[in-house]
Amino acid sequence: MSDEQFRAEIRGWLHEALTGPFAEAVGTGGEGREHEAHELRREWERHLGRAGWIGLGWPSEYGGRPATMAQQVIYHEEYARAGAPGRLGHMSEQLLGPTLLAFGTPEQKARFLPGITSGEDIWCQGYSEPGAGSDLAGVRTRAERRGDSYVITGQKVWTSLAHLADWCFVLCRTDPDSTRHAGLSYLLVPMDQPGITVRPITQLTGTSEFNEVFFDGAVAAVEHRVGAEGEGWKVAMGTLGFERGVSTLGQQIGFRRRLDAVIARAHENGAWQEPALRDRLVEAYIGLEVMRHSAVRLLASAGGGLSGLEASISKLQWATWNRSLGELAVDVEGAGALLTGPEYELDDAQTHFLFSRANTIYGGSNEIQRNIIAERLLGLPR
Amino acid sequence: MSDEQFRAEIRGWLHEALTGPFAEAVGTGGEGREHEAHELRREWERHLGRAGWIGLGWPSEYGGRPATMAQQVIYHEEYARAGAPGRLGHMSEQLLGPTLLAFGTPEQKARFLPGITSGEDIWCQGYSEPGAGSDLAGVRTRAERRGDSYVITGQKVWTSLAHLADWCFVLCRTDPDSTRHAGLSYLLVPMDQPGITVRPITQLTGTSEFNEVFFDGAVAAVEHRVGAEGEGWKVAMGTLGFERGVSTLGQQIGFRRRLDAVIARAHENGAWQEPALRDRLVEAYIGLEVMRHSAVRLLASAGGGLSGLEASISKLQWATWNRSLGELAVDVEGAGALLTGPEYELDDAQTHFLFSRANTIYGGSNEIQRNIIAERLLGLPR
Amino acid sequence: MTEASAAPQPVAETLRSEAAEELAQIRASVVEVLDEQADLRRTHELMVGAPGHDPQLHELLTAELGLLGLVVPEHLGGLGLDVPAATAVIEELGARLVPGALATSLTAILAARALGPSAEPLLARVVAEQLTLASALAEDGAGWDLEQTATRATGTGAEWALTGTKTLVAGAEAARIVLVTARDGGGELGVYAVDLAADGVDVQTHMTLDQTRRLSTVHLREAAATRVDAPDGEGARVLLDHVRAMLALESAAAARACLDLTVEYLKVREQFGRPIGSFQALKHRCADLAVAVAGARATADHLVTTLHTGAATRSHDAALAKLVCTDTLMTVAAEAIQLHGGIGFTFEHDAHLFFKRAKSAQLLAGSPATVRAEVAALAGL
Amino acid sequence: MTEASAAPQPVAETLRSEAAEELAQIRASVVEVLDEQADLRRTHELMVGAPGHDPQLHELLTAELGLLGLVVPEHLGGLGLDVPAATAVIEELGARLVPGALATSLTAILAARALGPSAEPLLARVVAEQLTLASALAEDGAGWDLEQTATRATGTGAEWALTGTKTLVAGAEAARIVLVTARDGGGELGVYAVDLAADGVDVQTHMTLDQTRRLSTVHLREAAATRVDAPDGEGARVLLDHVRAMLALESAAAARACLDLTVEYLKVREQFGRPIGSFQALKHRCADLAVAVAGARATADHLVTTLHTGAATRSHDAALAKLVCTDTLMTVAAEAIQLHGGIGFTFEHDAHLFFKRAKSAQLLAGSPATVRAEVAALAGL
Repeated sequence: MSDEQFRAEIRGWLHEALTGPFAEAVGTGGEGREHEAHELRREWERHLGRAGWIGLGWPSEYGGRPATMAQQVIYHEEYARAGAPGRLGHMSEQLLGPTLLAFGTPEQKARFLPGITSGEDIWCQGYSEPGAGSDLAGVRTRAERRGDSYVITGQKVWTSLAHLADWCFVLCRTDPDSTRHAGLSYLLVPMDQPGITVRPITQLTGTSEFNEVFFDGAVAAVEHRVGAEGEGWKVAMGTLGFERGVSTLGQQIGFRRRLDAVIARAHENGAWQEPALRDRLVEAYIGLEVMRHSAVRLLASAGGGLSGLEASISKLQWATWNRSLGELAVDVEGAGALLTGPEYELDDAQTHFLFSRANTIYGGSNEIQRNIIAERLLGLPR
Repeated sequence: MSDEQFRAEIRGWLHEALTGPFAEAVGTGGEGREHEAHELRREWERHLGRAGWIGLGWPSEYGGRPATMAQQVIYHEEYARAGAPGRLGHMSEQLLGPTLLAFGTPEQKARFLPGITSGEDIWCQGYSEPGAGSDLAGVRTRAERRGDSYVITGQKVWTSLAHLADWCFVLCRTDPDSTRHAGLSYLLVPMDQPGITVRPITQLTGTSEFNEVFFDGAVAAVEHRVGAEGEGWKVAMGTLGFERGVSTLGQQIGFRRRLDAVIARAHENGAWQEPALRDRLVEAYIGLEVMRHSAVRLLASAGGGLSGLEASISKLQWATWNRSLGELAVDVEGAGALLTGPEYELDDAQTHFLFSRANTIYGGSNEIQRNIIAERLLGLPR
Repeated sequence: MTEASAAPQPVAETLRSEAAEELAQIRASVVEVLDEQADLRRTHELMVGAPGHDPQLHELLTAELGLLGLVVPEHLGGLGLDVPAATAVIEELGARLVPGALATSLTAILAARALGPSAEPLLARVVAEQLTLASALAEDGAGWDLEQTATRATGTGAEWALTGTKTLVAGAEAARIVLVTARDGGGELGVYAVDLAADGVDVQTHMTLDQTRRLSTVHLREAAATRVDAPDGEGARVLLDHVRAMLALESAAAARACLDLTVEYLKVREQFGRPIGSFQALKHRCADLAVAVAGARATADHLVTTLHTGAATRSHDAALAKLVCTDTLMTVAAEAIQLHGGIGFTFEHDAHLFFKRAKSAQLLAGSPATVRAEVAALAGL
Repeated sequence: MTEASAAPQPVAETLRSEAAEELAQIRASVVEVLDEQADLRRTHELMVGAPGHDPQLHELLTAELGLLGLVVPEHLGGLGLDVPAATAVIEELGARLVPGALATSLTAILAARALGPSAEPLLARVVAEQLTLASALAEDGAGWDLEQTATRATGTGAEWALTGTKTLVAGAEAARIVLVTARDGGGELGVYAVDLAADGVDVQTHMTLDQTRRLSTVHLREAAATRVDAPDGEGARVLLDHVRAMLALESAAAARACLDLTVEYLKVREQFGRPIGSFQALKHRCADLAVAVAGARATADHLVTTLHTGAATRSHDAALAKLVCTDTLMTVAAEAIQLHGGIGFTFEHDAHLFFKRAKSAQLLAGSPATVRAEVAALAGL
């Protein structure tokens, strides 16, 4: 299939789905809107899965669909362009799937991948802990082996979708005497069990995207450990590396839509006539162009997957850019942006302004990315 | 004498001197122009000294003149406003004089202060060393005691006026086994002796303000050691603290003159019509206002002398501000600013652009000032 | 060009030492009350519910500490203190992001003081009846551009009737009297006092992005009013300058409080086995924030001196301080969230209160770009 | 609104693998020569003396490596390589701040290529006679605003005479032919080739702030010229875009070189008993520089693809890359001086060469503000 045919197919499919049964889902679940329309979006995952749009480039035996790197990029572009709903399956498809493909046993792949490609199973990520933040090696959640099971005690935080998820991939300390990177293991834990409590975290937006997850005697099967005992660090770092570049270009389409909306608003309300605001809007446009060219260049050289280093540069760029655009969106509105709905309902500009503060913190803060770039790209001493 | 009378007196005196015998000296020797008009400026020092304008607020027995803090500020304001020459006696009056007043023996004061207030003796500062930079405790120049003398071996760098100076105040390591802050002594060394070689450093402006000074068996009398042997660090830090606040307001008048000139130029050549440049000019104006209010506030609370902390804030502010204005001056000129005289003679904008890069490096770099503010003002851990 | 402001400045106006001591006492007693009744935990509770402010605190500060009479001249029934007493209280309220009409009351009182004899009856009434105040300048489309004021005042002499709609009014939800800018039949701009309980007045209070500062729309339909300013056409500008002064003083104080809480966090929070405040990159950023806060503090102090001495540079100084202090608060608050990491993104934490307050302070009473252009014009650049 | 540029972009145009290998070989052979003959030490020597560039290096690169014919089509006597071969050489020259007319020659040749058949006679002559080139667009007062071009071309068909003064011409001190923008009797803007040795031509070369790039004033008084562009009125824009491309490519490469030398210094230089590159504040600043350099690199690469494929976005992409790459070089070079400390302030050190080059790259061919406004207009914002 040519790239043009592929684009026509996904575009056509999205158009049909989103003007038909899922029309209400358009625009839901984006950044800062994770709390929206859960039921509908869960159904959307299954709909995507049934149509074969999950697991592009994965082996067919697990429900994947052959697709070139260019086609994967096209898929993400069209997905963003159509305003399709934020993916509940993001963690499943972008993080866990590639990890299992790389580190999982044949049994684990057969057991878990079809649930991902069908859109049936929703996964959440159990990495961050209170008090550890960006320092993943500071994990203190313990998993004690008892026969064929691990018994897990501890607390994770910043776990998005935990209240909806069927499973969680959890980084635990299996060797109680270990410190830092050693002695960690990577466990797949079913969420529906008595030893797990999920508590939503209310964010500064007043809504909840993230959760705290408490493990108090939760159980995971030993056969659901990915990688060897004590090698969890390696597996987890592999997963981080799998935040793949192909979604980057799709993300940029979303950024462009947002920038266009802010610029259009500035023309509409006269803010464009204000040189200082216009200058910031042009700066945002230029910044996005730079990111676009950077992404194309990285993908061309990396063959579709970003290395950790390239991912660090890309993360630092887009997080900082999007945060600036969020503030600009409100400044373009002017003082009128200070009013909200009666229950603190936020409009797009307000949501963008507030939620984008998280961009530079989650998924490795700007500070962590700078450390990585300085030490690993530039070779500056620790 | 009222402040108004004092202002009238210094203003009248400067006007007479600078329209008369020293008319040619107006505007010489400023930042980046230290290499200009040495003979005339040396004569100017003596002229200032004879008229009693050096050592304001110092005891009369050493040639000083009583003056309130407000009068000292007025003096610096009027000096800057008149475009009087850059002071060859800056180090002597602002750094060494206060140090001797605080730490010197009665004999040292009687021996050296009158030479400063008369404008006769020029002093230079021997602190920085190659390879040590802003790390003053890294001093490696050694002084070995032999009878009534110290014999000095080592190298200092960034010594302005060394080729003109009669004396140098030098931080040396008198205890060869010591490290860091311990074992240093503060010696007064005559420059006119065989063991001293001065080599000018050519700067990126193509001119030389600074020198390297090589000590190879240079001799200083033990009686010319300020403070006890091994206590040089304390004395030197005292000197740094003496970069007194009263000159700060005078400096601001100079900044204002420069900013006004750049703004006038922008109006003249149309750069003011360019919103981005206008915005930067207004930003510079605002920055200067903030510095002015800061200085007034600090002086009011500190009674005229800045503590090390306040000096750090002030240094970081003005160095960064002036560096930005230097770039702005060239940007206002536009591409025409790319042409120089046939021997790389620089105009005001070009000199400002290039020389101001030193502001954020010398006298404690921005980085050092930030360390000081973070640790000593905010109490953040080392 | 900027010769006027380059002229020699007196070394900072210092208060007589008795006055300074009195001021310190007032600040201390206000701080004592606020630390007990109005810390950030309390602000957190108040801002999400109704009425959005604390009537008991209000009562305590007005009835017991006499805040409304603080800077009202003695012959009008007040305590007769100088400007710095009121601005000190505004700072302390600002540092704690206290919601309600306390700061707006003091601000309107300071403005009324500056309006001269014509405002004396209002000041006397404020003290006698313990009335709280707010100021209403903005209108839809026009924002805070005084030239575009469309609210109309009809009548003559003592009795006026106002018609128009004022937007984005801070403090109106808790105030009794609002100072309103309006234009009379001859097109002259003036300042009028309107009783919010009067006929023809409708106040609609909104939830706001900055939850610590609710904003109201005030509809006026032939509402009874008294003119407060002298007929010299300067009154509206006086009022605007004071509103900007309030935002500046609040923001300078809030920026410092926000930096303090961030620095304290960095000292105790550990990562990679050491306090994160020991990481040099964070230290340097905090140092830059400290420099910015010191600068904001200095421009705010200078503005207090200007208001105190009645200097002619009031509009310039108020605009400049508003710009510098609110931008500083935004910088500090944004860094506070970042430096706190995930916890700074939670609703429960205080960082976002400063962040949201910063945006409202930046956008109210003229956007940064507008105010910057005004500063340039007022400085004669 | 920005839909055009939001349209799906092909994943970066990659060269055929044979072409890629050929390109790598050319770059390697140029690098070998430059590393030996034209490192920064050599630039340091050349820039302070006469003639300000290195005729021997010129000879070596043109006569032995055939640089002038590199991208000239084979039927015109050249080697017939594609755009990326020339841009690779411009980058390598830029990374070393090599003075003279090598980069300006390649730039003018690329522009001539893009002008189509009308420029073929010139290209053939360039190869046959080994002529070096420069481009002259700016005029006093007008700068690089093509609309304001006042230089006049009189004549018709093959023979033209130019009168006017071009300023701030890079490379003219070492070039034989200058491409000049001028307006004919009908007011149409065109590109003309002028032999600098011809009658009526006077070149006055100046010392420059950026000592690695001398600039000349070219006086033309009835100077003989040939028209190079097709009469479609687009030629001058093509030339300007290529001059901007040169500045962009040079700057992106120089920014990387400057960052590299700074990072190397930070690794070896010790203070307070450890390499200063281990201080986190400096590391984070270097990381930000690395991100900026990567961005500049990407926009420059994209521009090469645009020039290579003849895409319609040439003016937009050239303006954007010029802006981003020169600003990045300025940021990196300014930080290089600061991070080197005192030594970075000496004439002997290389940091200031990059710093001065950055300012000339920013101000030549349109100031940042001008170019930014152009980008906005070209993007349809």
